[in-house]
Amino acid sequence: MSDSAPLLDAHGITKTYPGTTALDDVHFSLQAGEVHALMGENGAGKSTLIKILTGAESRDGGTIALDGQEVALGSSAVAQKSGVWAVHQEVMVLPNLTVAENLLLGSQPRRFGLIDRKTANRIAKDTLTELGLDLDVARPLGAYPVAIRQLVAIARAVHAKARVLVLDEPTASLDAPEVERLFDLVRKLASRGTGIVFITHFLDQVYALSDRITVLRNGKSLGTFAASDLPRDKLVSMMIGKELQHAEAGEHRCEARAGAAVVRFSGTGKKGSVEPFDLALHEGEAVGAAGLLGSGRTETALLMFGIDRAEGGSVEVDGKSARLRSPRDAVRYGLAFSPEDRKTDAIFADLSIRDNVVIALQAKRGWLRKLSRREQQELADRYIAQMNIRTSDADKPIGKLSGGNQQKVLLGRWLATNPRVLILDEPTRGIDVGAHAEIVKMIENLRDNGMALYVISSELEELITYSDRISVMQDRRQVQILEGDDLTVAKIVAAIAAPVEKAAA
Amino acid sequence: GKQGGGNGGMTVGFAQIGSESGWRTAETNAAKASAKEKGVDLRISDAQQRQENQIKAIRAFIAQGVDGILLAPVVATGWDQVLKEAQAAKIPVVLVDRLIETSDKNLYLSAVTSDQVLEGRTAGEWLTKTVGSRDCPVIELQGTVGSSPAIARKKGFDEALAKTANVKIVRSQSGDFTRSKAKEVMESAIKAVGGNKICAVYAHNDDMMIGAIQAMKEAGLRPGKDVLTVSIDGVPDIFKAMQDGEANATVELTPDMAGPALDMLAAYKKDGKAPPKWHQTPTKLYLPDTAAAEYQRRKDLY
Amino acid sequence: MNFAANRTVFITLAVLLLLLGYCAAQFPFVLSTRVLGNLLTDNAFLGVIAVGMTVVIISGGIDLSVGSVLAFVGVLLGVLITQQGVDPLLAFAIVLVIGTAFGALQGAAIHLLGAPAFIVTLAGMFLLRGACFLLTEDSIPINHPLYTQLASAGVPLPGGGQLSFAAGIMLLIIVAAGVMLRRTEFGASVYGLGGDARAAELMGVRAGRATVRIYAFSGFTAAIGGILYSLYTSSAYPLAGIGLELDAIAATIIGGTLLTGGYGGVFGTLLGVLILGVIQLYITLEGTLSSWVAKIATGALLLLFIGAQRFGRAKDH
Amino acid sequence: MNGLLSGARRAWPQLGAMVLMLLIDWLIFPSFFSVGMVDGRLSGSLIDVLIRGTPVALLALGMAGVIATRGIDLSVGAIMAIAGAVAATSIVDGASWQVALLYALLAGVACGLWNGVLVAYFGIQPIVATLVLMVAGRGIAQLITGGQITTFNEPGFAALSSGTLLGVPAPILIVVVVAALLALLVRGTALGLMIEAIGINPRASDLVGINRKTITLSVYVISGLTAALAGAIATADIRGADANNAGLWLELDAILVVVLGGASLLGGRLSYGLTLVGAVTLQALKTGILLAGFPPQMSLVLMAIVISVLLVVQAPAMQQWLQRRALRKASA
Ligand SMILES: Nc1ncnc2c1ncn2[C@@H]1O[C@H](COP(=O)(O)OP(=O)(O)OP(=O)(O)O)[C@@H](O)[C@H]1O
Ligand SMILES: Nc1ncnc2c1ncn2[C@@H]1O[C@H](COP(=O)(O)OP(=O)(O)OP(=O)(O)O)[C@@H](O)[C@H]1O
Ligand SMILES: [Mg+2]
Ligand SMILES: [Mg+2]
Repeated sequence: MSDSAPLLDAHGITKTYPGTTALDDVHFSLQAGEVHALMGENGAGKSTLIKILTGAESRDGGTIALDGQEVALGSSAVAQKSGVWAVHQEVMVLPNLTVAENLLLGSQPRRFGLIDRKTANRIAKDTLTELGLDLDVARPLGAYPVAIRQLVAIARAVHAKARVLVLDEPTASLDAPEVERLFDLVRKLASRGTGIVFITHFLDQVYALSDRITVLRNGKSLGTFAASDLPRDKLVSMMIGKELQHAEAGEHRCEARAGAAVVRFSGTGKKGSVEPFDLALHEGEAVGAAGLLGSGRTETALLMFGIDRAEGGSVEVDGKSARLRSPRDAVRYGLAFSPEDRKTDAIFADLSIRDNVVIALQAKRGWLRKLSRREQQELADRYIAQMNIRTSDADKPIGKLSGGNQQKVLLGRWLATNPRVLILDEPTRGIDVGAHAEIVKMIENLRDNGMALYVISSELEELITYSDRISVMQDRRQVQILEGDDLTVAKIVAAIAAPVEKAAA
Repeated sequence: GKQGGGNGGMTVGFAQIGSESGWRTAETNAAKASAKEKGVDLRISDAQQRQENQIKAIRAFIAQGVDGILLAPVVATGWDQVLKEAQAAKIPVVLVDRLIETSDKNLYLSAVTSDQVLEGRTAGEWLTKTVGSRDCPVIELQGTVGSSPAIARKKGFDEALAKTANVKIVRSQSGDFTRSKAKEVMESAIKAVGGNKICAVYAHNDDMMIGAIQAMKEAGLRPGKDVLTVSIDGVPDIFKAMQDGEANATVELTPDMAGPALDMLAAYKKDGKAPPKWHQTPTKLYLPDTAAAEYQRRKDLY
Repeated sequence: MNFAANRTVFITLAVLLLLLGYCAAQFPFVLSTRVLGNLLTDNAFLGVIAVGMTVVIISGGIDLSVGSVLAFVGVLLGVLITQQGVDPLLAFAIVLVIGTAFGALQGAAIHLLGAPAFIVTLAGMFLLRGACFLLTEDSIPINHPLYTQLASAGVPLPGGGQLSFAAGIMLLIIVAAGVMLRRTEFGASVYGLGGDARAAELMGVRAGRATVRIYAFSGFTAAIGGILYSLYTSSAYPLAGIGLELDAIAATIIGGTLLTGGYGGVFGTLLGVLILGVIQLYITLEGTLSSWVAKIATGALLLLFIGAQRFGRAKDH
Repeated sequence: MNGLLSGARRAWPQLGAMVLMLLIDWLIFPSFFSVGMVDGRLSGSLIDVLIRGTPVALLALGMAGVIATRGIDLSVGAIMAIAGAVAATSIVDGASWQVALLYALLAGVACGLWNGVLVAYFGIQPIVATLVLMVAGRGIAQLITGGQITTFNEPGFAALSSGTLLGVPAPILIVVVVAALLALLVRGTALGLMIEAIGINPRASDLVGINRKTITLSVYVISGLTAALAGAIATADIRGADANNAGLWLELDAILVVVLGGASLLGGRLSYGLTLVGAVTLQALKTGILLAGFPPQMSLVLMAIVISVLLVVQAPAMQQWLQRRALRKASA
């Protein structure tokens, strides 16, 4: 494998943005049939590199060769013609088109020169079924959550029989079975000779899947290694430039906390969204939410925060009945919510990091009581430092940050409001190993300082480190609440998979 | 007085151009007034200066089966097809205010219009006569570029000026028939030409002249004295300006076009005899001497 | 996409029928094939232009130049046919090419400069309107026999009305555009660009090429609209079609297309055009409304309509 | 200081376009920049540009806020007509100029509320919502004036257009004060940030708890108010209310000005200073054409050509290209 000419060979890739050198003389080569992991901290330049490799971004210098032939990958269209496909970190699909159209855009089946919808839908259905997805292909893709959109984007490249497939953090919002399914697929593709570039922050996944690993730090490549020759510790210290301090992972607390209930949902639910559920969040308590993709965790959070209006049921805050009919109400009651779909639900791309940090607090204070310039700067600086956000200054538009760094800004945004109840949907999505531990620690600190948290995460290991109780969702229903000794990965997995009747009984 | 019982129950459609100016509204009001007086059920459609809307309106009138149609054409050409339809439905059409270009003059019954070229010429002749032999640089404020009154009134004025060498247009720009645009144009003309060098202003309508008068006053000129003014329409405000000595002349365009037209339709309906092809409304020049009386006479019509 | 779009179209259709019914209750002859045929004929050029506008708006853009293209095409036809003696068919071909090329040029400017479509086409609007005046200030009659033929050609309908040539062209273009939008890759990329331009580009849509084509198509339909308009009036007039772009935009949006792009379709636009036509018809027939009352009534009916449409849409949530 | 500088650097295409236009005017008309005092009043072509630009500048100041929320207000021209009609008729009915002005402004607020409610509370697309008033509004204005130009003679009201304070013509003063007040309103509070946030990502602004409805409503009210003020000035200018023509098509000019000021129609950027720069640019262009004395048939073509040139100069693609070149030069 390694003696044949590389499938894709990039030399001396350089990319400068105003104020940042994103890539500095980076080399990268990919063999046919290999899975090649690209590792690095948030903002190391991974996404930038793959954008350049797949024609989505122009480069300032360097050459790219396919099969030994130098190519000019001027646009995604050109790259895709040459068989180079990418699934980008910020999921790029067309929410207004149907699932089938998204899957087949550019290669729709025709009859008499016109698109044959029936056949298209059938092909789409078949392709997705093969990947284990059961979707209504005639529905707009926007009706599905991010994770599904991401899988459709992957299916798109699979269907096009990509020769080079780049996956930028494809597993960030997938649950364990989905990840397994994706891995099977990746292995299958690799065995057929597809070269796969894989970006993730999950070390387990890297070692489970990849043949070689290239490490980036600060826009420079530190070399390419065979996965078997590179021990974890070494990989991590190369990435972050120092030894990782291990968080006491897995040491969760077994006794539930005795604080007063801050907010209590009784019979809260909505037809077609989530069945009525009861849940109380107490001071100093973290409740985790576990479940498969589409089990309704996000929708539960939407109801809790008043984004979707609950039908029936009641909400009490501090024991008094409360009206939660909009996010504004929720904020007023001291709730905060960091959504999972960064791009559409959270980010003000053209606004500066500073503005993005202060905006929730500012909204809470009202427009008249403007935070002074100094207060704003202090807040921004505080979270840039605390979250280790990689940026030249707080004036940079958040849209120009790397994905992980955007996520950190968003967490900072809600912490700045000093909420009593914090709802986090996939808070560690796209966060690098170093920062991951920090964020877990931060959640624990917040909890210990009396905040009530509701945290949705697909990483069960992570979930049990900080959760006092875990609400298990199945089929848009809260089927069980685990606590105490039941907080083990095995028991959660069992609860997630239990037949509905049994769990309900 | 009443035109006998013959008109009772006559329904007439009026495809009016729009309501873009005070004069136009006066025309509409005059039409309404004379229809009421003559017992005609007048259906008015406002085309908002668009030919297609007028065509649509005529078709709707035809479908409605009116007894006659008045058309104030927004543009001279392009009426043959719809007029043929009216003819086929045996509905007589009378043009008001403007003539049309057509291959077949039988497509309309008659026309009640002024002669817009004559209006321009009258204005020009008054000016050349008034200045005599001294050199006279003139500022012209045109109407909306491409509109037929602007074209005709420019043509007539140019004809009159062609006969002398001493009266010359030094600047000709469009004031869009509006006061405010004309004021702006006049301001820059004063700057560019030099206020003291301007001898006269000619505006294609009175409204523009009123705007120009204000511009002149604000620039320290004395319109009506230092600078001669002549414009067209005869709206009340210009008579007031003449009364105040700020304007010199206006050429009247009577707004009562529909009255004679309705009479023709009534007569035609009664005995089927075609009226003469053109009823020309008088083109009359008004000077400050009669301004006070004219103002009183008009201020309620408008 | 389909379902939601259909839903809106149904509501729009229902409101149109209601409006027509109300109109017919007062003026029964409105339901004759003659009046209905006229409704199509009278609005054919607007319909054709609105189709191009719909495609542009679905792609997330806007084209303010259409009214000027219509006027310019008309004036050019007048100059070519009446003044230069060019054969009308050849003249049609020339103006179609010019209209399309002009649209393409605007599309290229929008893409290459990254400038907003609103402003680029606003400049286009000024440019062509000005160009009309340079060609002629006066209106020009066009009296070629072919014009007379085409202007009165049509398929007779029972009841004295007819489906005119112009109406036929409009329906043809609507169907063609519908097929283009729903059944070709180009159509998919139009929706794609409107949904999320950056994503569409990353998914392999060639944004530049598509943008050029989209505006070229709008230029093309505007040129056809210009031809139909010149047939309609058998003349050329440099002031024709002022404000027409707003009518086209209004028709498109009333027809259920979102101005923000990504959703909508041409059938809805046809309904939108007819709704504007019926509103105007009603006001003409009513005839006693003073011009200002007519304007207020138009606004009120527009509002009523949008309200009804929204109410209908809110209900199916 | 740093912020101011970086702001100016970002604004160079807009400032450049304005300077370019003024220089062209100066080439056409050599005494363009000479400003003198006539009757205790600043006078000169440059001053004319500023005065003439006031109605559109006022419209654009209101429009800028609307556009920043990703909206658009087509009705501002009609609101001008309504406000003018209200002012003129109330003066004719004997009201003092202060009362007339107050009525006009109230009419503008009412119109803005109407638009704002349709957009913010009924969720109607801004372009259609404001189209309703664009169509009906002129009718309302005609209804008020009876379709005639309502002329008045009230020096107090006329002073809105022709008066001066310390030699500065009133319209210029009004625009500057309004712009300053608006800037203070949005930048002295968090309103500006919230307006931009709404324009950039409406859903996210809901989720962070911004009161989107009220803020959206308020930008339309502000737009109505500035349009009414523009209408009052235009009416004062000709000492009459011309319901048919006041503000006709000026909504397009106002939008053009906002864009010439560097804002995106996709919302998210709000700068009153740059809006004024855009207004001066456009008016300098128009005045230049008038001063040059071209035949009127050519003015539109000229205008189109100049706007196209300005577009190219300001185009993001052009700026990026220049920026990249500068970067390369710096690194070389
Ligand atoms: N459009 C842009 N303009 C300016 N700077 C940018 C832009 N895109 C990326 N950058 C900068 O380039 C650097 C590398 O970003 P990149 O997205 O490649 O990081 P990454 O390795 O993918 O990080 P993550 O793990 O967080 O996704 C970052 O400092 C980022 O701020
Ligand atoms: N695997 C799937 N197949 C089909 N539909 C799905 C799937 N996953 C999610 N959906 C759809 O997504 C919608 C909402 O899911 P929701 O976002 O509430 O799930 P979730 O538990 O929050 O998932 P996630 O882990 O991605 O956050 C549901 O309406 C469901 O139809
Ligand atoms: Mg990344
Ligand atoms: Mg979710």
